[in-house]
Amino acid sequence: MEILAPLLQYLISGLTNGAIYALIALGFGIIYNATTIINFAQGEMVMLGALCAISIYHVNPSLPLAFAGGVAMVTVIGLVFERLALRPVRDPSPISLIIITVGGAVFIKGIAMLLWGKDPYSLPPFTSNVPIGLGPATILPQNLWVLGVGALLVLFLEAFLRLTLVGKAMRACAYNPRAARLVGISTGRMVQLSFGLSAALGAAGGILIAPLTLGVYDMGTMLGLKGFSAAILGGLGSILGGVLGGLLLGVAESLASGLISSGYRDAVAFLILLVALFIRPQGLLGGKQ
Amino acid sequence: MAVNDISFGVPAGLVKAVIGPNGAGKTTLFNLITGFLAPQRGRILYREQEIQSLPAYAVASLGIARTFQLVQLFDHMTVLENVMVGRHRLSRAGLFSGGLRLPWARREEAAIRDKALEALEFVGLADRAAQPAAVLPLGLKRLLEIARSLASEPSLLLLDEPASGLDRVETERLGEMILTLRDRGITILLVEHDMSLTMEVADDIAVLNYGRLIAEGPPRAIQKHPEVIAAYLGTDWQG
Amino acid sequence: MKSRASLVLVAVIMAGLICFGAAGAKAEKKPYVIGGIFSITGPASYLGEPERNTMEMLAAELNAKGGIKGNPVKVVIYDDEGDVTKARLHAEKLLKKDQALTIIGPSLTHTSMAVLPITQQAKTPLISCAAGIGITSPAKERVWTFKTAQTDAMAVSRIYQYLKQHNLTKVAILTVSTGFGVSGKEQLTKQAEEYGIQVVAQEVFGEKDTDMTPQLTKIRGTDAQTVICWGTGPAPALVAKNMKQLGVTIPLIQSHGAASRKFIELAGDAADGIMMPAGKLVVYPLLPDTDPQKAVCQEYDKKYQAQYNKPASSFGGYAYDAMMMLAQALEKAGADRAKIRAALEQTKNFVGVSGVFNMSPEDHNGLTPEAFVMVKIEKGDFKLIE
Amino acid sequence: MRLPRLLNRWLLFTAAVFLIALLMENEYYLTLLNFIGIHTLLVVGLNLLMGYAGQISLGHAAFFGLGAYTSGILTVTYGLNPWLAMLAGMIISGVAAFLIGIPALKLRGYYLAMATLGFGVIVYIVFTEAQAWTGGPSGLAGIPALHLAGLSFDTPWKLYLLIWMVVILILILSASIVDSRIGRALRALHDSEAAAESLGVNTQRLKLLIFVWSALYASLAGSLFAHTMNFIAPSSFDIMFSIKLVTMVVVGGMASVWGSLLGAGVLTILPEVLVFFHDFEVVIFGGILMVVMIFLPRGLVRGLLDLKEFRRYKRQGGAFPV
Repeated sequence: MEILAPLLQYLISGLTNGAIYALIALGFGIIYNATTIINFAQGEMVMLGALCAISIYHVNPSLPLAFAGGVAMVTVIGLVFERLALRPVRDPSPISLIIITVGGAVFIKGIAMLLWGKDPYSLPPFTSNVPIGLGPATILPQNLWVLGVGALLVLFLEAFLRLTLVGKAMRACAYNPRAARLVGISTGRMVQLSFGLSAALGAAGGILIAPLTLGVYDMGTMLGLKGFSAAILGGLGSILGGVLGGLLLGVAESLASGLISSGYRDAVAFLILLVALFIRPQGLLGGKQ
Repeated sequence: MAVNDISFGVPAGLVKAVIGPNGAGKTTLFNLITGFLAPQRGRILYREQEIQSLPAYAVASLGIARTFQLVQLFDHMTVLENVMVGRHRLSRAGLFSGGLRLPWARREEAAIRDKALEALEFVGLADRAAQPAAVLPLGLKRLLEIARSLASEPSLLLLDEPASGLDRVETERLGEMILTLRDRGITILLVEHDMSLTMEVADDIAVLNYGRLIAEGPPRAIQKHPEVIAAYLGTDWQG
Repeated sequence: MKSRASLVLVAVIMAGLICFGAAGAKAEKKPYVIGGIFSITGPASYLGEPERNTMEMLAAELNAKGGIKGNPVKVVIYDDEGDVTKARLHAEKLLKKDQALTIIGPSLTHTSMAVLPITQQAKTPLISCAAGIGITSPAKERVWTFKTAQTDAMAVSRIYQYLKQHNLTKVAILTVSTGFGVSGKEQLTKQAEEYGIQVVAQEVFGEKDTDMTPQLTKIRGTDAQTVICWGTGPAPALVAKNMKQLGVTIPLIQSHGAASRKFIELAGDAADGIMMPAGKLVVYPLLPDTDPQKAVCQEYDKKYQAQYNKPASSFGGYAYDAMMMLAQALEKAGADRAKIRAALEQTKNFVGVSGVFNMSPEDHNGLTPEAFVMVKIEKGDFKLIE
Repeated sequence: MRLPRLLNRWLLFTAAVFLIALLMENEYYLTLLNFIGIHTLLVVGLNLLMGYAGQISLGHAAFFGLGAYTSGILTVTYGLNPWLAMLAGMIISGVAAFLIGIPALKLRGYYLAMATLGFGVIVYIVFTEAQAWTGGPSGLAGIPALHLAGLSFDTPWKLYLLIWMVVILILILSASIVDSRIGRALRALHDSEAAAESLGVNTQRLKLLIFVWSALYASLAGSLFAHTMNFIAPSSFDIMFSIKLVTMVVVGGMASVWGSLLGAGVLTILPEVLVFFHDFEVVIFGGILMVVMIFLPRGLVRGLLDLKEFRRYKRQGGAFPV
């Protein structure tokens, strides 16, 4: 019994972080599906989401407005990024794209530092800040918001891809771009859409955790890397895989810092990634490479 | 999926052509033979040795060379260097011996250069040796690819649509080249859409359609084969 | 290979860059050159930025008053980004190129450690703004090195004094895995015995970590009576929030690294009840008028606010003290490094922002635990405990 | 005929290196050049991997760090001879690269980038957390200078001679490798892995070989760094440093040994020259990476040289490659 009590707490904390990783992983997956590009600047979208929302909140203290505004602003940034940094690329080999998006991430982070300064900012929780007892563990309402909105976003995304015409077109693009073009789908438009969508998802994740983690210009890098790890863990491009990968990674991390050593927490996360890459590079739910 | 239940042989020292409409599985067949794809079932024998499970480089080191339908040159290297890579399997200088320019490695390097120039001369590209491969017109790129394959001294050479993009004169020269190579004892497996070329150089023809072998035989017989005519009717028969 | 062309290109560009750099080297002879190396960008920018601002502000002020002994003061400040290579290069540049009489900084313990071998070798005083005790001790080996930041040992003994008074004997410590946290952890475990305190849990967190609930959950499972958190930046605020989330009700004591208004702002309502040792700058309005530091802190804060529109921070205070102390030494010694060093070493009863300094050949920091006051946060503001 | 010309070129370069040093009136510039030398070693190695083999490593700082820490720990804690420690560092780095490389190089593009990056993060954390060995974030002090037959390399001048001697040797070695059979195979697999395989190049093995090789360079650079600084701390070996190395390769030009020297030089000097824009430094780094890769995917110098060369041949009717 003594052992069980902290375990539940680790689980809660792991799932909350994992939900954010999952949202970021989905962002990676969406772009990868449409373009086979890995956008290393994905983590910066999370940071931008949090900071934009905080800025909006400072002007007009309304959380729904801050959320919507933050997501909208970052979506635009995602589209602009695609237009300026990726559309003109002359040699779309992985190595060029990695360097370009890594450069983009560094660049965006630098700009954010100039705009927002180096101080962290806080965003109030969406609803009350009183912890809820859950047996031996406690949970904050904001944790529930993260998990709930995260789940909703995943469902929305799945429905969008499966049920709407645009979503189907996107999947067609991913499956066979040439065939998609033949039936009149504009692949360029789909690529744009994928960047917008993944930026929006990242931003939403950033705003959701901002009340828990604060917003600061350099928060995106590590989140981006963890999100990518989650995406690979689950299988690049698989929605369910991304969610699973994110949650697994979050929980593993939390258990590692609780049960093994808190100092090696990030090391454990990346070790899991390495092992996964070596044993099953296509990911838990990924198809063949 | 693309290729199913094919069984045929390539007699040593002859030119065998594989023809068939687009999507018939010709390139897939090439990829299977050269180790770029692994067959799900069946065997590929080369000189009585099973090679279907070998990786591409191992197949190559047995003396099986190929060209590509979409030319795959080393764009950022010179024409000569492209061909010199062809000697890879026949030379052995490593990081240290090459980096330290040991005497034997230098001798080997000189030999590689001579052989490469020889191959370039054969295809008539010797005067372009110092140019970057990327600047060559498509026709010459195809020739360079052939020279590169030849530099590896293959006993079996697979040519994947070598004449596409060549003009009439170039195609004729290609035909002569293929025959010369055959006379030198190199077995050639050819995929080609240009029927006049195929008929001219092939000793034997296999016809694929929808991943199946529908006919096999000498050129004259194939031209009259009813199933072949049916398969090509209304399609891109370019003969 | 086109190596000849590239060789020429390489040579020309490198030579050009170096000449460009060299062009700046021809400085005027007159002014007193004071070097500064701070972590202005990078993870420790919250230290370096106020330090640079303070140094620039004081230099302008000194020059407005006609400089020191009629010589204008020229400050040359470089950013080390928290990186030892950069710090080393900048130190070399300040020593060899800018001919600095004294260097203030670096902001961090590890960058200070990387710099001090060459400042010692060049017989140039270095006034570090970092906390690590190893920077100025052993004093015999650190002849040319001083520092103005209070050492962790003082903060720790301040905390333990308080715990002892209140009969709290079991503590859990939670430290950040940076030099600051590691040195804090060292002191916390080392001094515990002396005060009859038992460390029942030792946990660490990363500088950029955003969730410390696993560590705190583990601590919750122990019989600790107090949690001591040693960190800087946003993480300590998150620790406070996480503790509230977990319903851990034992008192939380933060280090002086968290003693700023920003901490209260970030931690929000979770800040209530948290205690910490703080430099007096943070709470100077609460100090009795008899406290000599009150006026100094007030003056610094007012000036800083006026110029940068932000409250002054203890970190900037380290640079403030270093600069003021150095100005005093320069006044006495002139442009002679050995004399400056001697003057710095003889500094007595210097009332600074970070405490009252009494330097000596054995002590190149010159502060006592009295440099700290214990404060508690109540209703979003600091309150003195004693 | 070829050998004397080659020798000539290198003698010229060696002479230039020492002439430049003599012109430096100020020891600070020597220190700067020393760091440029160390960075050049790293960049040449990374360039063999990125520019020639077309594989990316976002964790090269880890091998640099392994070299530095092995040298540091073995000399400080165990009093080992620095040269032996340097060798030990290279062995450890090489083995680490081999173990990471076997599985990682089977992976392509993104996976390799992520695997090396993950490895880099783990190694960095170990440097920080294994305080008993590494001294943790506060660093490892008191690393002795290298010495040879009574001569101790402890001043910028002596270090300059040592470091640049090593740099020149490594540059010669690397340039020869690039021009040799292995170098050709590397460049070939970058342009077309399929074609290289079809000619008998075992691309998998070759990638692994060059990955380990470049890790050895990095380790060597790390050891020199440790003995130059006499002090090391984990912050020198973080991801950002790996990214800076990639930037150096990109600026210097992929597949260009000389470009590596330039890339390391420019990006080491640039922050010194632009010291008053330091807040913009990251933005500038990021911007350089993006703009160069978008418009000159083979890097700045190599890209410009290519442009010139291809313009020359364009009249003969070739297509313009990227």
